[in-house]
Amino acid sequence: METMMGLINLEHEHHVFNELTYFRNHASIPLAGRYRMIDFALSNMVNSDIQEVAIFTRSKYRSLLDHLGTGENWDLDRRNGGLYILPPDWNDPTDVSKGDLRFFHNNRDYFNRGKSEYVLISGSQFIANTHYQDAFRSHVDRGADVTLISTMAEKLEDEHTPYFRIQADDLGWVQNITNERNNPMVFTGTYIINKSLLMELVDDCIAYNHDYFFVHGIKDRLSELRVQMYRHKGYSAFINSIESFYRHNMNLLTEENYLELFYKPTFVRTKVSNNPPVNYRQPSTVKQSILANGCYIEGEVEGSVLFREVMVNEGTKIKNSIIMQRCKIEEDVYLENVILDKDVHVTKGQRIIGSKDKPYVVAKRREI
Amino acid sequence: METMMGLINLEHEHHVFNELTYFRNHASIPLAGRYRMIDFALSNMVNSDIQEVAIFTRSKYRSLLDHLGTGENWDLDRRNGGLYILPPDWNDPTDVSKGDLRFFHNNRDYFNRGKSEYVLISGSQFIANTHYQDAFRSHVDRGADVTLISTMAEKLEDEHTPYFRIQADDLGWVQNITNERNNPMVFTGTYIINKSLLMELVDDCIAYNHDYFFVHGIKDRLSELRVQMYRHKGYSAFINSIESFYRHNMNLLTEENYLELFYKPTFVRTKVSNNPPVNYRQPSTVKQSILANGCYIEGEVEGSVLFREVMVNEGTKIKNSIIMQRCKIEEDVYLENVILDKDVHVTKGQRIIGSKDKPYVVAKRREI
Amino acid sequence: MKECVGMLLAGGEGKRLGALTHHIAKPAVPFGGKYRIIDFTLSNCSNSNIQTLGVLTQYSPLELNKHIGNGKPWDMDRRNGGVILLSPYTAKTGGDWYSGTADAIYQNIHFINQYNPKYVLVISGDHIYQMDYQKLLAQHKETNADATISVIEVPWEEASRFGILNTTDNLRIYEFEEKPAQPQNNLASMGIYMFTWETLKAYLMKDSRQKNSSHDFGKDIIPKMLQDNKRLYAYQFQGYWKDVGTVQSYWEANMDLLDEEDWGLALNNQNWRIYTKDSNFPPQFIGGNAVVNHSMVNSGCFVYGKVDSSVLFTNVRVEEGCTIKQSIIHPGVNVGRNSNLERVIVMENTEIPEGTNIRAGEKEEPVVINQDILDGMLAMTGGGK
Amino acid sequence: MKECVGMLLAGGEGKRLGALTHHIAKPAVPFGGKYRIIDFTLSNCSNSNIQTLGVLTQYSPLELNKHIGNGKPWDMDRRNGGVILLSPYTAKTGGDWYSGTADAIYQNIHFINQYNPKYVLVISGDHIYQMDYQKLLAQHKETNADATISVIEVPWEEASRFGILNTTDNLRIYEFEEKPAQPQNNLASMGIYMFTWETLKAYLMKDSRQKNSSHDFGKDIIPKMLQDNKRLYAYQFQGYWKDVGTVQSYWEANMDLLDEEDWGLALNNQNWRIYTKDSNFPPQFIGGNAVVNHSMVNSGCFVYGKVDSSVLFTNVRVEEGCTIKQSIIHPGVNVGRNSNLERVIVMENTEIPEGTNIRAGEKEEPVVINQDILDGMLAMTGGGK
Repeated sequence: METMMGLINLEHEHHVFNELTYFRNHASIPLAGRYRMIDFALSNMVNSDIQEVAIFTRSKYRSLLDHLGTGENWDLDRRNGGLYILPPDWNDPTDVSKGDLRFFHNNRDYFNRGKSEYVLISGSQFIANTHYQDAFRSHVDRGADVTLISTMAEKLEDEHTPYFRIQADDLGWVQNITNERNNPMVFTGTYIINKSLLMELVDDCIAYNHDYFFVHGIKDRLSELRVQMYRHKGYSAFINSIESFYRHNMNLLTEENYLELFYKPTFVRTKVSNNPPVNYRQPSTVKQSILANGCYIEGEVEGSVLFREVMVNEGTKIKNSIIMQRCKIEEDVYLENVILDKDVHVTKGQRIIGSKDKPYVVAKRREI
Repeated sequence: METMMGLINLEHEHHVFNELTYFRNHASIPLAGRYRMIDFALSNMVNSDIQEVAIFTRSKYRSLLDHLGTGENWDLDRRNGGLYILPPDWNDPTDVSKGDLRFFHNNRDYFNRGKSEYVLISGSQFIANTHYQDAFRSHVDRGADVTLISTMAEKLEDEHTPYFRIQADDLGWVQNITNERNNPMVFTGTYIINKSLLMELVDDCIAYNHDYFFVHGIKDRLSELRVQMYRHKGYSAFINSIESFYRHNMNLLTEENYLELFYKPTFVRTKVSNNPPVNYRQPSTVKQSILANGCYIEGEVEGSVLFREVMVNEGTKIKNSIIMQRCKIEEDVYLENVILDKDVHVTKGQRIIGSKDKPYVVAKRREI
Repeated sequence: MKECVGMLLAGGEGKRLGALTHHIAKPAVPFGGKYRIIDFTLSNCSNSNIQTLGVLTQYSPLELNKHIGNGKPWDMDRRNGGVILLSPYTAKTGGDWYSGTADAIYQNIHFINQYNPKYVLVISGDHIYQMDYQKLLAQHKETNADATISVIEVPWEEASRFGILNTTDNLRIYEFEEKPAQPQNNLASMGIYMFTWETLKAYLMKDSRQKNSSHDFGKDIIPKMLQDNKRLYAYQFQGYWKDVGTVQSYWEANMDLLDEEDWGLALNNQNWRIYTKDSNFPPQFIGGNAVVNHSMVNSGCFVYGKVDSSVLFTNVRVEEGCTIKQSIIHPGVNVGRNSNLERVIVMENTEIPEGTNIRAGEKEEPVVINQDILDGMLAMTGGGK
Repeated sequence: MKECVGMLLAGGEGKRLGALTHHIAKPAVPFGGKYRIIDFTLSNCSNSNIQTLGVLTQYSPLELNKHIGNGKPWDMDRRNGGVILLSPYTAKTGGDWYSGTADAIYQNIHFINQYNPKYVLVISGDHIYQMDYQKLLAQHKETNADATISVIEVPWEEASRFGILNTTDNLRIYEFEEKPAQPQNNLASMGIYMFTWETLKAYLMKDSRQKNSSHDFGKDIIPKMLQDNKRLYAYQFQGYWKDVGTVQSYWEANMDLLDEEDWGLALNNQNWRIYTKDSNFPPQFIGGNAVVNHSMVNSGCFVYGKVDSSVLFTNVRVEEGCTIKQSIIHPGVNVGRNSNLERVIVMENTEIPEGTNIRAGEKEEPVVINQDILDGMLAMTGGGK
């Protein structure tokens, strides 16, 4: 039986999250009430029957470790296989590799030990609920060296700018990988590659002193490789800035999008909490919002995303905002177009209004 | 119910392991056929009913991560509590702490989150099979601020040199902590401290720009603190050099010592393997040795420690040596006073004899 | 060795809960928007650091076994001990159900013995309360008791509905009266027993040989111990405790949660979490015209209508124009447009068609419906539309 | 949905194993120095990526349930599926044992249905072999079969002791003969069946209504399928396979391990590990005068005597002056000084006093002893000393 092993490579992902990444890397940013960015890549791998996943992460990975724990929530707490978080801890004095190639070089064991002959590699910024079984079958059937997962952007936004675009022929063979801004066929950063080829290309990149595996190992050698494209269909998003983060959270306040992202084909897995159901107190009014368990609502909430254990006191109104875990909003507060990171405490009577295009962001644990 | 939380602090431990620590830190050094140094500190904590353990580790911790996995072998794969491996991943721009205080400072969450009011702190070099319940009871009953675990060295060896010595009065109150070489009352590096005091002393050390918690926070402030001594009785060893490593492995070839270290009061926990029983082939002769599962023995073995999956071919003799996991010794080899690290391959006909005081060491994965 | 082993009697059939327990045991009945009744006792054990717990099931154990599984949600999947499911053993001659609460423990003596405990805690899985069993154990040790029974003060006028313990001033029990007509005391037994194992074992073995015994703790073991002048003490519990044995009390206990602070029961107490098997549903989605007041709503819900003083479990859908009042809606229920429910308990996965009206009067017992009952009602009234 | 669900029949009583199965089910009997018999089948499932496995126990299930636990050692503790223990359900009217292999599956139809599988693998827990069930499944799909039965070539002279499958050249089965006097073929059924679930379900339901059926796969289901001209195929297995049904064959299979390469069974195959619950004993200790030849010795042993062509399980102690030959020593046995054992199977925790001599002749069946048997023998002969 042919199988894949997984790799989530957080190196080389472009992002500008400011306040949200002071103390965590972008893969750990909370999303949609109870998830973290990485949950999507990880769940999609597990849903593709992948039983071992490695994560290359350079820094600020403490909250990632905390979130992923033993891997049990993704059924990756295995005796054989499972979850390998691989921060930089390198002690080979002969090592000359650079960029993400240092990760590949110093983690050869992971690839060699795994029984799978194929590797699914992804980043953390492509947000979708899917599996890659069909792409994998196509990869094997067509005898490709590499299969790139793409998606067709309905409307090109700023958030698409950093990603490569793909030109493929009618049979799906990739002709060109470019930065052409107007090509809506966007590379999701997810691809399938034969393991032996991967190891070979890694050696090659290191020998030529390269520092970015995908660019130098695959893009620059496109003519020598059999590269297929496989198109992802269905709801998806790229989140790589505060603006795209805010917009996509707001997009989920439509039931159609919400169902697409969270109910098809299966649930996105995340760390479970033990919070009680949302507690709506006498005078509360909540409209067009998503609320995670453990919230305690006395005031008004509209067009907003509330994470676990948010407390909204009487007389307070929250509009078009994202309020993360354990924020406490006291009485008679008005918040509009605001993002509060975890554990923010908003004192009585505050009034904060951000702009729709540039929401007002408050970093973790602040009191305002 | 009063409980302790655990901390294994690998910073500031003196050690000279040369070849054995090229690719791993000293806590991961294999010992006694199937264990690692850290198993003893960790098992002793679990046997003391400690349900959460943090490990401060600066570098070369990859094999430690691998060994500890989800913590399940120590029953530390918990939803609440469990095992926290805390490598340096520090992102506080205002941080001015140094030495092991950086670990304490950056991991305040671990201490604050835990429900226990007491912390058991240890290193990894004191090797014993014990529990600290009695010491804990004494700590609480006597109202001590700190209780230091000591052991009386029967014969002072080189390995005792780096450790502090303790002078206590008849009631166990510590009068002095010194470096006096001839005092056989050796501090094991293990101590119990009240959590709130710990956090206070940490702040103090940082304020005064100190870099070694035990020395500056406890030793230098002995006169201000109520410090008790509790004496560990029974078999124990300090392992902090190739020489002490070799000698203590050899000491275990006496059934009395072996039973003391591994059968009392309970088993030392370690990562389980799935190796079959040792396979003794027709002409094998094994005497006065310890062998772990998965070994395949055709030749002679005497006075040696064989780790898992060692293969000893026909015509070969191994004497007074330590052979680590998956070493393959071909035909007609003679080894005496040798330490082979993991995955060493000794080719046919080799003859290697080290000195009893300075065994010949071969680093991981070499072929000789 | 374990100091204290817990034995949780989860065999309750719960006949007085009617349709709610037709297919599942009482401890498995959903409760509080997210939980099952037994989660309260299991979480008490976990929070009290009772690390070894035998759960005795018999009536419809499948759902319960699946729910408890290896005990992971309660952090009780231990290498040694943890939670262990004990079904009645099917012997060669065909199996038999436990004939009483004491018999259930008696038949599992070998299970308890293997941990060689000093104390055994016997509890049942069908009460709602939050209690630290370590405090009970501490008193048990302090008084050097043979058995300690947890009690709660009940209003004098209700005392005759309970098993009442008559005690001396220092709480030593001298008499146990089951539903006394003229109660001398208002300390009711909560069905929570701490025993010294050596003593209990002897009494269980003796009792098992008594042909005319009903093998019940309250009716046989405790009276016999009192008769022998053993050291029995009452432990006074302060807090919320409710036996959800009838539809009315089940409904009330759920409603009590909506004002939990008033009752001393706290689902959001970080230091005494109630754990359950997590369904992993996404956060709840509240639509643009929804009005949710004085209610608990769990993850996976989509609410477009009006919800007032109600408890909505996982994955409930309330369409536009609906009014749900003082009702309890179990997981997976869809409530079609313009329906009105008042004082209704809707069982799992029921599909309520558009325009359905069901209500129980203020003085009546709340109505329990499931798909079969609903279909029957609709057939009689000519359907929901 | 799961593509293939496994059902492991672990109810075997193993009567012909004598004392070895007095207190435990056959699949739980220790085997190979470290394992229990069922570990081979469980490991096959784990290695074959059969992620959902129902284990049907009945006879003395306690030891087996404890051994399997939540399935962690086999990496089968999954959130959805994994290994699930299925004991006969004790109904209100009193439970009953499964009346045959097919009945056991029939009574668990609801269990299988909840995974909605396309295929069901039926295996039993009392054979020693290493097999990739995915290959069996691949052939089953390729031939579009209703059932595929795994077979092994046996020597012609032994064929009449087995269930023999007569097939056409392309391995389609046209006849099944139980222990034929005049075998037409030497392909013996290994008791390993891959079924298309839809088909099997229909046959199980039909069979359950047959009053005169013995509800057995070999005797009822397979013959009926053949009679209906269903697509039944044989899958030819190459490798070691042994039914350890008698003391002699149990002993032989253990001895076979000592020359495992010759038999195609490989305990040290990194790609096909046999997993078991780990005892966590320290490494074995071999004393200064010990001689260990041609043997397997497990962790926790202390050996001071002579061990030849034997299998020593965990925590066995062999004192000075002993000779253990062609014997199998189960966990926790102490062999006192100057004892001699030859062709002996010593059961768990037996204390053998100094100077004990026990041997079975080369042509005799190996002797099985446990503490009771030994005490009896010693009483007769006047003790070991």
